[in-house]
Amino acid sequence: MFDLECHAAALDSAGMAGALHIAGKVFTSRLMLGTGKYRSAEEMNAALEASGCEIVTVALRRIDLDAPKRSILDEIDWQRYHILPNTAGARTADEAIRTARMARAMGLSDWIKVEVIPDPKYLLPDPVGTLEACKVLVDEGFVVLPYINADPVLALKLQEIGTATVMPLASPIGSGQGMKTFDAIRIIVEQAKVPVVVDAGIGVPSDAAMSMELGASACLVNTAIARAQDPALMARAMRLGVEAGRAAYLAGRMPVLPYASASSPLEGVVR
Amino acid sequence: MFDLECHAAALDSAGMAGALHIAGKVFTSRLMLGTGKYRSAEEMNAALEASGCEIVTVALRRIDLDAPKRSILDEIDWQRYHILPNTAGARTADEAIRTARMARAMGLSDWIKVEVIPDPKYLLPDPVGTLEACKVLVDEGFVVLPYINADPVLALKLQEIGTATVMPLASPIGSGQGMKTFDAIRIIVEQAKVPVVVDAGIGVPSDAAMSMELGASACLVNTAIARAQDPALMARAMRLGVEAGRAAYLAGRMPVLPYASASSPLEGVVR
Amino acid sequence: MFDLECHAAALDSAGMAGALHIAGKVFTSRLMLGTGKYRSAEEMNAALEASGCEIVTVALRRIDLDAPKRSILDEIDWQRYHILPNTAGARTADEAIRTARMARAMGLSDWIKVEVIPDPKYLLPDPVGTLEACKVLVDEGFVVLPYINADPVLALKLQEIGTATVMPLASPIGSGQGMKTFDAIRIIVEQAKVPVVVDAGIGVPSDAAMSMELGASACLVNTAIARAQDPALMARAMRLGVEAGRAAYLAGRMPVLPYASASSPLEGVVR
Amino acid sequence: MFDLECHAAALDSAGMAGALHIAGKVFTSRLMLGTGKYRSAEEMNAALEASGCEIVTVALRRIDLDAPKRSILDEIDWQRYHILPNTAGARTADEAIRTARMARAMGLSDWIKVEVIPDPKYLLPDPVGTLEACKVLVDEGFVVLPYINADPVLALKLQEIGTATVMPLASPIGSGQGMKTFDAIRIIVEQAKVPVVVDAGIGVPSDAAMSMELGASACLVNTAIARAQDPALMARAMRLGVEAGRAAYLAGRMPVLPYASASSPLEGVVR
Amino acid sequence: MISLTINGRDVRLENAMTIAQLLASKNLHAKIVVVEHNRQIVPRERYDAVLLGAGDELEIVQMMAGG
Amino acid sequence: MISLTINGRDVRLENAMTIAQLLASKNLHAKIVVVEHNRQIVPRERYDAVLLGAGDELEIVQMMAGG
Amino acid sequence: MISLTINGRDVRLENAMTIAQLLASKNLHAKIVVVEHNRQIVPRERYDAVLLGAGDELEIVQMMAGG
Amino acid sequence: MISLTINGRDVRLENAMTIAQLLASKNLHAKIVVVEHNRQIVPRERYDAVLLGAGDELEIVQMMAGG
Repeated sequence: MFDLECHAAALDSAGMAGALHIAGKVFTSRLMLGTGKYRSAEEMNAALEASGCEIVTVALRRIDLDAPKRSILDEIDWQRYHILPNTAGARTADEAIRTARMARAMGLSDWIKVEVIPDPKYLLPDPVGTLEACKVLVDEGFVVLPYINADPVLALKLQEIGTATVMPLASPIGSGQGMKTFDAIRIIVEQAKVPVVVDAGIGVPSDAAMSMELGASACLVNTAIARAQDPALMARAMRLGVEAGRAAYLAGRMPVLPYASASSPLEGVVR
Repeated sequence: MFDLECHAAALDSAGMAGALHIAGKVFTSRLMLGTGKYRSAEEMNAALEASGCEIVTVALRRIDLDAPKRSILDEIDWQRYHILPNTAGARTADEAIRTARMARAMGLSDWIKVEVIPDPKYLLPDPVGTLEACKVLVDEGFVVLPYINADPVLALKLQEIGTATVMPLASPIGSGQGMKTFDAIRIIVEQAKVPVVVDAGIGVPSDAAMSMELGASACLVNTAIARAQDPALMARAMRLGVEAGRAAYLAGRMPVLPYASASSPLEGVVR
Repeated sequence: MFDLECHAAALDSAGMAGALHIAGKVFTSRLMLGTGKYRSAEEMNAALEASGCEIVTVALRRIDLDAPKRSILDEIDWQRYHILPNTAGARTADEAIRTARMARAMGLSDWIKVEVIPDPKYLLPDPVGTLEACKVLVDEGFVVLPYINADPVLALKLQEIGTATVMPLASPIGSGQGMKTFDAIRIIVEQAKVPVVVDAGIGVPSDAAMSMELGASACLVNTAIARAQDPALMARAMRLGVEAGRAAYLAGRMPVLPYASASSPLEGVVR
Repeated sequence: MFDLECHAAALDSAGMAGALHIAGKVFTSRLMLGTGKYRSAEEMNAALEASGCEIVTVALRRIDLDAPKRSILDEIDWQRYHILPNTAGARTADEAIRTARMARAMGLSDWIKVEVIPDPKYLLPDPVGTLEACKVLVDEGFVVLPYINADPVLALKLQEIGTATVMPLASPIGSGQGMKTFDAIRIIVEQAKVPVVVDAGIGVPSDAAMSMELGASACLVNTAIARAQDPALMARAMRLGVEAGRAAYLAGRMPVLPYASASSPLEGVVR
Repeated sequence: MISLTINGRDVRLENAMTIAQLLASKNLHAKIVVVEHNRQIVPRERYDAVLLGAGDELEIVQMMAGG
Repeated sequence: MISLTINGRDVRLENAMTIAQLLASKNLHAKIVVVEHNRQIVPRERYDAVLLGAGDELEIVQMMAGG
Repeated sequence: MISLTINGRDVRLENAMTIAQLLASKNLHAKIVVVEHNRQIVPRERYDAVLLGAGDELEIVQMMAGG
Repeated sequence: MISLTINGRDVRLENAMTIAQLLASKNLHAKIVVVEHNRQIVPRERYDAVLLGAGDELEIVQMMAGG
């Protein structure tokens, strides 16, 4: 079977491979997983395992004092996975900032995935509120990973103020519609100096592979795995898709031709 | 790293995995490779190795008696790979039949990839000539794998006369345009009782993954690997893409939703 | 408002316009209508009127002797519209030939739209049966307009045996999925010496416009008009869409650019 | 031929038609034209005429005192067309505001198309700078038409602060790539309370028709007409495309079906 | 009593009749139908001449709305 | 009797208590929660020191599964 | 000799002159231009009144074809 | 002198020879070629037996890289 270690070695010797670097941390996996919407903690952990992921996202929520639910921290091995709290639920910059501060006070991480989402139907992020929240949080020393619509100008502004990544969406969160923003993400990648993490809307591994083929640095997937019939197997599929796309990016794809080009020799045909 | 053997085992125990069966032969790889257009025999062999493929296609050509070239059989390990000769160059059913008979006389295989291609610009196959050639060759005991446009009715007719597979094209041969015939291939897969092998036009692993997610049984790739900047690495990428798509097909994808669906809980937000 | 007569005159003076010629007949409209699936004869006639069409398709069916329905010929002005009977319902070449002969015996026309459709779910035509039926009917002196999948090689074969047009489908009949076969139709148009009529699957005027922009000679629309909420208005919309696409084809579109190109002057900006 | 007056009357009686209302002004045309990039003033005026447009955009530029060029106002009939100055060239909110004030001082109009574009390669607008400029200009009593990326949240914010329209792009300015932002524009239209004008990237009439079918209120076209081989004819084509799309929107399109649905009756087939 | 097949259904006619008589009995105008008699299309001018016999297969068709 | 707001709901406490006492009464481990007291985050080492008063606003949050 | 900046370029005027005089000297009609004087837009009726001075910044713009 | 066609080209052989002799003269191994003699495929075991004659049409093919 395909030996990934050899593969990585080969790539390294060619100076091409390189791991994913975010804010000084080094990751060998380029697939991040959300932890929401799993049918059970068992299914979630099997999926995390199968995905090979190193970064997982979590949300911050009030405890119901009358009927406390288990924290996600009771369910996953937070020594093993790098925890990336998000500000999901925040509709404004202020709410996102408040959530980020509470998340950091948990003591696990000063990383924060900034989501400022006023709209409940399409869950699309607010470019202005996101930029505002990120400015404050970067100043406060957070490692900021903003979730954004696939807007190349906004992505540039964010990297200029010091966010650690940009996380443009492929299509609406949880929709599984795939790479609807293909062209915009291509431009974002072309201009980016920080890692581009394609987040939201990925439905199948071909979507993830397509992101990576474009030159994205990583993908974040949640619903497509949690809501697959077999989440662990889909997690493996996503892992393979991300690796496939990354390898293709490094391998340098053939040009797209308007016409056909024979694979077999044209001369020497028996007639 | 992801252990494919465990994976296969897990799938088998779930009764889902299953290998690829063509005409009584069993293959664990679902990626077939063409041998044309490589820059060197070394690059080709490295790509074959990295791809994990078990079936390779070759063409039949006149020997130039004044300056004989090495046969492909001198360059690949034909004990290791199952040889699938094609009828490339044939413009009519008769030419394809003649080529097929010569290919079988080589003594390596009674498999034949039938190509009847009158048009040199787009290299699109002739549905009528292909059906005619396949009828004769099936009657003569060949294992027939016809290369066709993505025409669901033709695919049905071919499986009815006894071809071992159908091989619809994704887009013109060697164009790298990807899954232009997505919808038609979905219908072909839905109706197929023989393996559907997506052939021609695959440019990147996401194309291969998409084919497999649709339920295709295998992919055949040539130009996208041979003409990548790093063919061996692209071969690995294609392998991963095919495996990703197959795993996703087995895992059962989430439904595509017209709207968004939050990944984090809606209740308990701090406000 | 836009004066079509002036328009046509302008085009003619430029030697560009030209009407649609099929088998020696001249048509100024490039939109053909099917007559099926209307809610009432009134709605149908309003739609025919609004569409500006000159050619309408009809089917041949057994009369129910116990409860005869009105013939379509009682409902439309068949002096005004050129009647194009189809062989809908035929699953084989023989059935299509038989239907064509009965249609001609009606005495209205020796035109026949050949449909050979074995599959009831996607209603996709049989390339081999269609070619076979067309050969016989061309020999018998019919003006033959074959309905086909968007297969460029088949289209060439049909024009070679003498069909008056080729009628490739955009997507499955009555699906309204639009121009799924865009790339194949582009190739068909490029190779065609007879008019290419895009038939089946057109859902909105942009689909029709796209067909014409590609260089198709005409469109045939049925369900998209008959099943619109306001069929007469949709008929007008389709007419405008066809005219828009035709005019754009004649006007010569701008090239598609990978980047942007400013519309306002770059120099002289106040800063 | 199709009588637009009758059409409008019919629509009005159904209460459906309605003209385009922007800031209290009423327009019967839903196609706006840019005036840049024409080969000559004659070609431009012929195109304006053929397009039926009532609103044209112009830019503000320094006069070259050594070699003054003719003002656009010397070339078009600015009594006939409603002039919409833009802030093209502005890279920041401040520059856009300054340009807007100068444009208003010209005395023709207090309308302003706000463009804040920092990036010269893709010419994509800055969401934050655009919002900032629009706030100031709305306060100063301008009728503000902001050019934006197809960001539904930004579009909502702009309409909330009182812009007269929103003008999302289809694809990069002058690229002719068409409706790359189809899905986002659908959401913008769904949420809009002000007219949505699709601007930038329209290459052919089918793009314009598609915009209108989605429910956009109008389209703005420049390069696709100015750079067509025959601009006046392409202007007519765009006009027809816009009218086709608008009529289709009002007519209520058929649903898209996953399968086929026969146009001819299923019963009574001769067999 | 004559048994024959019309449009795929078994039909019994009381008396021997021509195609023309059959059409008239059903109020069908010759001009809008086509008749196939034992797989042969019958020209309209021969509707008077063709007498229907036992076991005959008859198809009577017309144009209908279709796409 | 002290009335205050915890996680957006009105709550009455029988006795005055510290944050640490409140958490203990609910079987919540300090390590997995964050507490905001009148919009100020309270460092864990101060849970013992902060006495809850009438009208206070308290937020007690934890990490949950999310995307 | 007066040095000033017009449309971003250094310009020297022989004599002191008003905006109106400058425009006239360049054959520019007041109606089709807008003039900004030291970042302030000058109403057309004041073109006669504003005398250009050393170091002034002037912008003279017009409408051009654009998209 | 024998004139024949090999792989579409006119060829002259000095002497009469068998297929086996021809292949040997060209250093071609029988195992990697297929030979068609006047449109009939020749089994390898008969290469020794088939003598080439004037006007014969011969095809000698091998497997090549292809897609």
